Amino acid sequence: MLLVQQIVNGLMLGSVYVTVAVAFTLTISILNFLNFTIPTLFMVAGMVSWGLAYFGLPFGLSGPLAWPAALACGAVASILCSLLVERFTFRYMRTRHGDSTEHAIPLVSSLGFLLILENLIRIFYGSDSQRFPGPSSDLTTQIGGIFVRIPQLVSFVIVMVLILGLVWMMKHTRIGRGLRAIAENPDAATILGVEPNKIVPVVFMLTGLLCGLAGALFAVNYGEVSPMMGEDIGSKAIAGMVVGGLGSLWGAVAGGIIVGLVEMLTIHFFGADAVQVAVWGALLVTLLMRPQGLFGHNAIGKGKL
Amino acid sequence: MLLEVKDLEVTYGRTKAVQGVSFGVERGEVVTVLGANGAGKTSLLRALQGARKPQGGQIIFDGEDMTALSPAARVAKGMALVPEGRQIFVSMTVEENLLMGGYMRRDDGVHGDLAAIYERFPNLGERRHMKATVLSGGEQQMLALGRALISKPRLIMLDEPSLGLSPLFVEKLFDLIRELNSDGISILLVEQNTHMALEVAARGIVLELGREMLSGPAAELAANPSLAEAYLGAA
Amino acid sequence: MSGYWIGIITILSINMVFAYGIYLAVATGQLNLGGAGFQAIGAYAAAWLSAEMGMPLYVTIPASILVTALIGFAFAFPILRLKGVYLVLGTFAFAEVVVGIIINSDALGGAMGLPVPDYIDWPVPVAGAVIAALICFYIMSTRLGLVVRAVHDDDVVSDLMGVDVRLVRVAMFALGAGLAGLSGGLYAHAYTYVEVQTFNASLSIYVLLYVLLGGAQTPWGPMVGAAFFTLVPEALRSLLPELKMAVMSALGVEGTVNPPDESWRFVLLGVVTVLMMVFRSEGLVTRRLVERLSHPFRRSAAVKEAEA
Amino acid sequence: MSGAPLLSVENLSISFGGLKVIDDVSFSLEEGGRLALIGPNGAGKTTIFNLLSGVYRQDTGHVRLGGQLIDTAPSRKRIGFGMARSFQNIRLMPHLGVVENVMLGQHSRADRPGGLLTPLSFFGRSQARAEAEALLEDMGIEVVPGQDVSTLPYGIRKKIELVRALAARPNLLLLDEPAAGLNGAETEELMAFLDRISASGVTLLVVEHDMGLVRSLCTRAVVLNFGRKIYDGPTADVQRDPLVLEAYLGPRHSDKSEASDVA
Amino acid sequence: GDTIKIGNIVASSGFLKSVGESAETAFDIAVREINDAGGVNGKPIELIRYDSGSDPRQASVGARKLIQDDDVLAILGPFSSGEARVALNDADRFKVLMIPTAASAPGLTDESKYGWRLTEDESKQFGRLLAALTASDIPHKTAEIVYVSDEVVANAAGTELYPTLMKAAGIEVGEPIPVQFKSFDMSAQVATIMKTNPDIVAVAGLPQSASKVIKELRRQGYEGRVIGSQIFADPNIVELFGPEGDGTLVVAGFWPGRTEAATTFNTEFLSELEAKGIHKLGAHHTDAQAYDGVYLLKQLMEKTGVTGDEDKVDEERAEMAAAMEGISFNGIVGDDICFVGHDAELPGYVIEVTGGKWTKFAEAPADKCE
Ligand SMILES: Nc1ncnc2c1ncn2[C@@H]1O[C@H](COP(=O)(O)OP(=O)(O)OP(=O)(O)O)[C@@H](O)[C@H]1O
Ligand SMILES: Nc1ncnc2c1ncn2[C@@H]1O[C@H](COP(=O)(O)OP(=O)(O)OP(=O)(O)O)[C@@H](O)[C@H]1O
Ligand SMILES: [Mg+2]
Ligand SMILES: [Mg+2]
Repeated sequence: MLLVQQIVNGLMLGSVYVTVAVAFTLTISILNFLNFTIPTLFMVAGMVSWGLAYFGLPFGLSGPLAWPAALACGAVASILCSLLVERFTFRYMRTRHGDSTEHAIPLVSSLGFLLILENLIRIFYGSDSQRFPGPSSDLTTQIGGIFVRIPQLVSFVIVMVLILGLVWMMKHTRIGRGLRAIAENPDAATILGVEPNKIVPVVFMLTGLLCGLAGALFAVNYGEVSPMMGEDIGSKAIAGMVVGGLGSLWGAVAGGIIVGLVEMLTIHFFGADAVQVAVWGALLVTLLMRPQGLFGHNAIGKGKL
Repeated sequence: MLLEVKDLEVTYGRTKAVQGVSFGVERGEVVTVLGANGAGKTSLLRALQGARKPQGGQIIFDGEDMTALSPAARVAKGMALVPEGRQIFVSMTVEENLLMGGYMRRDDGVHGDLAAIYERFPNLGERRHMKATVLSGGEQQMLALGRALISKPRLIMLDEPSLGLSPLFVEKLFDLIRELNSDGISILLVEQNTHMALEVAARGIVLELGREMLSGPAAELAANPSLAEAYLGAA
Repeated sequence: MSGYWIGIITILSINMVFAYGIYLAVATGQLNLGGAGFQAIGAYAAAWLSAEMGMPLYVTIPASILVTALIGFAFAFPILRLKGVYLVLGTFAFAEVVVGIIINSDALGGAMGLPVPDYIDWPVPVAGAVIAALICFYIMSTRLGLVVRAVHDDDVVSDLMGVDVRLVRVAMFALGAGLAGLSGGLYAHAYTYVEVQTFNASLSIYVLLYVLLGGAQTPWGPMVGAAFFTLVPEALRSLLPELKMAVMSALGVEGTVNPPDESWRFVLLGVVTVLMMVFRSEGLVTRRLVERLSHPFRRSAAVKEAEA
Repeated sequence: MSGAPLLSVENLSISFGGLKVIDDVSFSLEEGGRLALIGPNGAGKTTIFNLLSGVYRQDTGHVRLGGQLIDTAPSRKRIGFGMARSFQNIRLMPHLGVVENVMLGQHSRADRPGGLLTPLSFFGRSQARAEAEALLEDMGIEVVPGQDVSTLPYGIRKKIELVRALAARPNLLLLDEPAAGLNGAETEELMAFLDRISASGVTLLVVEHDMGLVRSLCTRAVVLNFGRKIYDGPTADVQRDPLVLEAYLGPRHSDKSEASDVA
Repeated sequence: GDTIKIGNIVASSGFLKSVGESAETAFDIAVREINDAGGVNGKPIELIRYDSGSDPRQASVGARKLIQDDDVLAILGPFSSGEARVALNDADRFKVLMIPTAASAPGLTDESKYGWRLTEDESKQFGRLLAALTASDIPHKTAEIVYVSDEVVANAAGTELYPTLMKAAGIEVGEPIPVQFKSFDMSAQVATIMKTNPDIVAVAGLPQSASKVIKELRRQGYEGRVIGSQIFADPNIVELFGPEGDGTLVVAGFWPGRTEAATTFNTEFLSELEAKGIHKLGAHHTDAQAYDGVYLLKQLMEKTGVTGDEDKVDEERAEMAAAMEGISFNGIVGDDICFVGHDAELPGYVIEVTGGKWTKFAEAPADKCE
């Protein structure tokens, strides 16, 4: 019984990672861009929501609607920040020679943004954890003696719908193809009429939206936000993304859940101290056995000789 | 006049690749641009398509000043470029590459046009669902051509289109150029295969170190002895 | 000398050695995001030998290099099969596993950390930085350096040119790991205390940033990058209040101004970093820049000739 | 000729995903010879080069160089046997300078100027650099210090690739479309250059679509179609072969064949 | 000089920013009070501040700067144990008195000659809590321990102090259960606890970790008490834990109602923070200890008669450090405070969080030194 509960706990935790892992996968699979600001966007969404709910909302909103409205504002903040990141990072990235370290260039600026956003949040909201005033404890239900969190179920469904939409978009719309073209060869894409400045922000908006969604669900689920909330979730989501394989959104879903399960089962059998070694060790083993993750395909190459 | 270029200048840092070149392409005319390695032909075409911002001069297409417009606007107006070195998307399939050519098209005729391309280049048709990276050099060149054709251009700019094509396909290429031309499509052709280029073109321009050195009717240029010595070789 | 500058120079030197360690891997086109793991190994090797075995400095410091280089070598073989982002995250995972193991091992003090008996003052880290820089400059000026850069650009063609790509990558990775280990050894003795929390993921990220921001094309890059990230926040310590005064008076606010929040230093560091990358996405120091600075006359003459 | 050929290709085959790209191809090339490998687009010429240099591993068949079996040697070792190549899609190292790209070609040589750990540029110009610069000058390439190779005109880059292969001092040079991107006059210069190379004892195996170059440079041609050899013989007769005409050259060449033979 | 210079290493940026900043305010209040009352030995005190950014290496730089460049007589700070571990070595090397702010790692000053702490031992404080617990009618037969394993103080408390003391108090305890500092989901650990459903859950961790454990406990239907030592005894937990935190017992080293001075400090401290836009429900004991640290130095300076003159720095530093031996000190945290080893003996206040309030449940006087 306890083991069943732990597996359910793992699935629940995994579904938190999934949203962020999908956000990571989105930018890396479409744009070949490892966007390290994602955990920060997630944190911004959470902290801004808290700040608004705590210090007062705009438009004089209050009462029972206050916290959902605050969460919506948090998501908007995350989207805006994500667009700002696009404006100053991806736009200046040029995969000119397609060399092996070029995808790391925007990494630098995305870390610049991490510094900016993290410290701005500290300046305005401090560095402490904060209670999020949502109806947290009411949102748990018991199914056959097993505790299940409703927000996580809801979030999982939302993310699934979102992913279905994304997969369809990438396959069947010209935006999807245009984005892939930009990632591979911006120069040639431009010649064909693709306008990076118009369609790349779409990806960043989606990333911001996913992070906002994840941040909101985190706040409601755990009743707490903090300027550090992105750190653990960020690295675990990356682990999930890699286990799943970089090219595939479904891979990210599977990977996120696998990481959640590994984490919970490790805690159950060996204690929390072993989690770090177990999760990252599992990742290493996966990579060594399947260098492109479980469902991934290989990264963009230079073409044949 | 479909395309009119006035005093175009393209520089890279201190290198002046194109210096004050002016010419025009009439509707349904084939114009060829000749010149040695580094003469600035590629730079010229890239500036015309908007891939590189010119430092001076004017580009007028169909009576409209395009100098400040984006490449997308130019594609939408009917300009297409087959870039030097093919520049296909190796991570996409052949068909996806062709569809990229139709990126700016809003009509649903694209799939019909695909079939026409596959008919013309059977090598592509056979490999339509393969990743473009496995194509041979010549096949990639065909793909780049097909990609430009899919956009239904009114002016098509070809940067060394015969590069890597076998003699049979070079023939087919020039047939295609004639065919397009008879359909009223204007063509700006950069070619190292000077003989054939001058055969198909009505007029030609010769660039040297970014400047226009000679220009005139193709037949006249073909007969020009100094040109023959510099570009045609003895063959 | 000023105690403050001694302190800063110590930090800078250690960061520089660390950055060179990562640089050697990056120069072959392998992003190493496991820096913290290698530094931790070096630091703990030195700390443990010094604290538990009573080894003197001239044993612990070389040992920190050797142990880390060996582990780097053993790790490089399987991991360098990975490509691109998979490799980046593989090395990242390595660092997490290292930290996870250290925190669970009682012999290394676990979460408590290890105090280190022997203290070294600034000359040792500075010497370390100079040596690391010399090694890297020398390597990059030899045929090996040429090969390293070739492997970075195109491993398939390098292989066809007769370059043993795998060997070059493994060797540079291991040598780089050794330098990262050295930075750890220096850290352990300069701060006489190691705790595993220091070697966290953001450390790995930062040191990679030193290299990427400075530029991975030349050995000047890591030096400039490390200096940038170490010195800019320091410069802002005194500049920030002045900036705030200027902003306030520009806004027409009179009278005394509270000292600004120190976090603004890091906000500004972030802003400067982003702007740097906007203007120089290949890193602050590129090969062309170095060439232009070292042959100002030859180049301009050649350009004139070419233009004529 | 002293018996055994320099290069011999025996019953080589390879297929990708069920598609037979090279199908039982055999040919040989004697020391100092000049062989053209021609055929329509997608016939498998570049694939043969890739098999020779070890980028691909053949399904069946053997490759001998100077009598020695090389088809199981790793790709890295093959240039050391004296076989260097250029690439159809130019593959220069974008972050290396022009001279450095050429110096990379020296890497495989046992007698290369400068060992692995002797500095190439610490104290002025090294021997290795001087040698590379001389080679470039020979080819007529002017080097502007600090110029990015990727911004050079197509034709120049193609020539640098050739020089890089030469820097390995090969006895067998595999050239994949060396004249692509060169105009008539430039092609002639290239021919003269290759003539000299050949005269100095280097064996040439050339893939090229410029029939002018093929005819005047090479004495023999092997023609591939759909991965199979359809012709192996003197270049002079290639245009009379009906199979070749149909698959590769097209009707125009057959018309003009008599006239252009004079050239 | 015209002033007597004291160094102050603080964490005003980085992840300790919020806690570091409130300590800063406490230091400032004390210095202002002293200077308003005429300073020390006729001169005002000047606090020279250095931001460590929560980084141990910078704490060391700060120590060197303050000692070598600014000629301070003694140093208050750095803030955390990690920073103090490194900076204390510098203090010892340069023979300058250093009083870290909130570094409560066990044994931190054992090796140190010049480091002193105005901090009470965790095990002593937890023992006081257990005494109050066993004296009360709260059920406490069985207990489980949850501790943050990658945090120094919490790890020591959870693996050694808590089990030993609880067993000594006759409480049946299970194997301590680790959680990680950064994790946010405690459901697996709590599910294990719920299997035995103990009377008491003892938590060793900073407020943010304790909060997650408590919320998860309540979510899974736990109804017993949660207890903890000083580690998360922050008045703000009332808000952070929310209704789920009701009934939590902790020990604090400071009670604002203890004396009039304590109350005054608490009020002034809160209003000053409010002015800076920082919301706090009460002074943390480390804030009070920071405030007392300044007065402790004042007492030392008066006793040794230091002048703060540049050319006498070395002697005066030595005199001040020497004067710490056998000192007895009155402050807002307690009276007649003395030191065993280099750590102070302080009183403890067992706090219960009830009805959204921070209320005193029991108190214990400071132990006597020898
Ligand atoms: N991105 C660039 N940066 C700097 N210089 C450049 C760049 N692109 C081209 N150039 C320079 O501009 C000049 C013209 O080059 P361009 O490629 O236009 O010549 P081309 O006529 O197309 O030659 P080819 O026939 O060999 O393709 C050359 O000197 C070249 O080095
Ligand atoms: N890795 C591969 N996977 C699948 N098919 C391949 C692969 N490599 C080559 N091919 C196919 O094999 C055929 C021969 O290719 P190759 O590049 O050898 O042609 P080629 O004779 O060099 O032609 P060209 O003259 O156009 O360069 C092509 O049709 C190509 O699509
Ligand atoms: Mg060109
Ligand atoms: Mg080919």
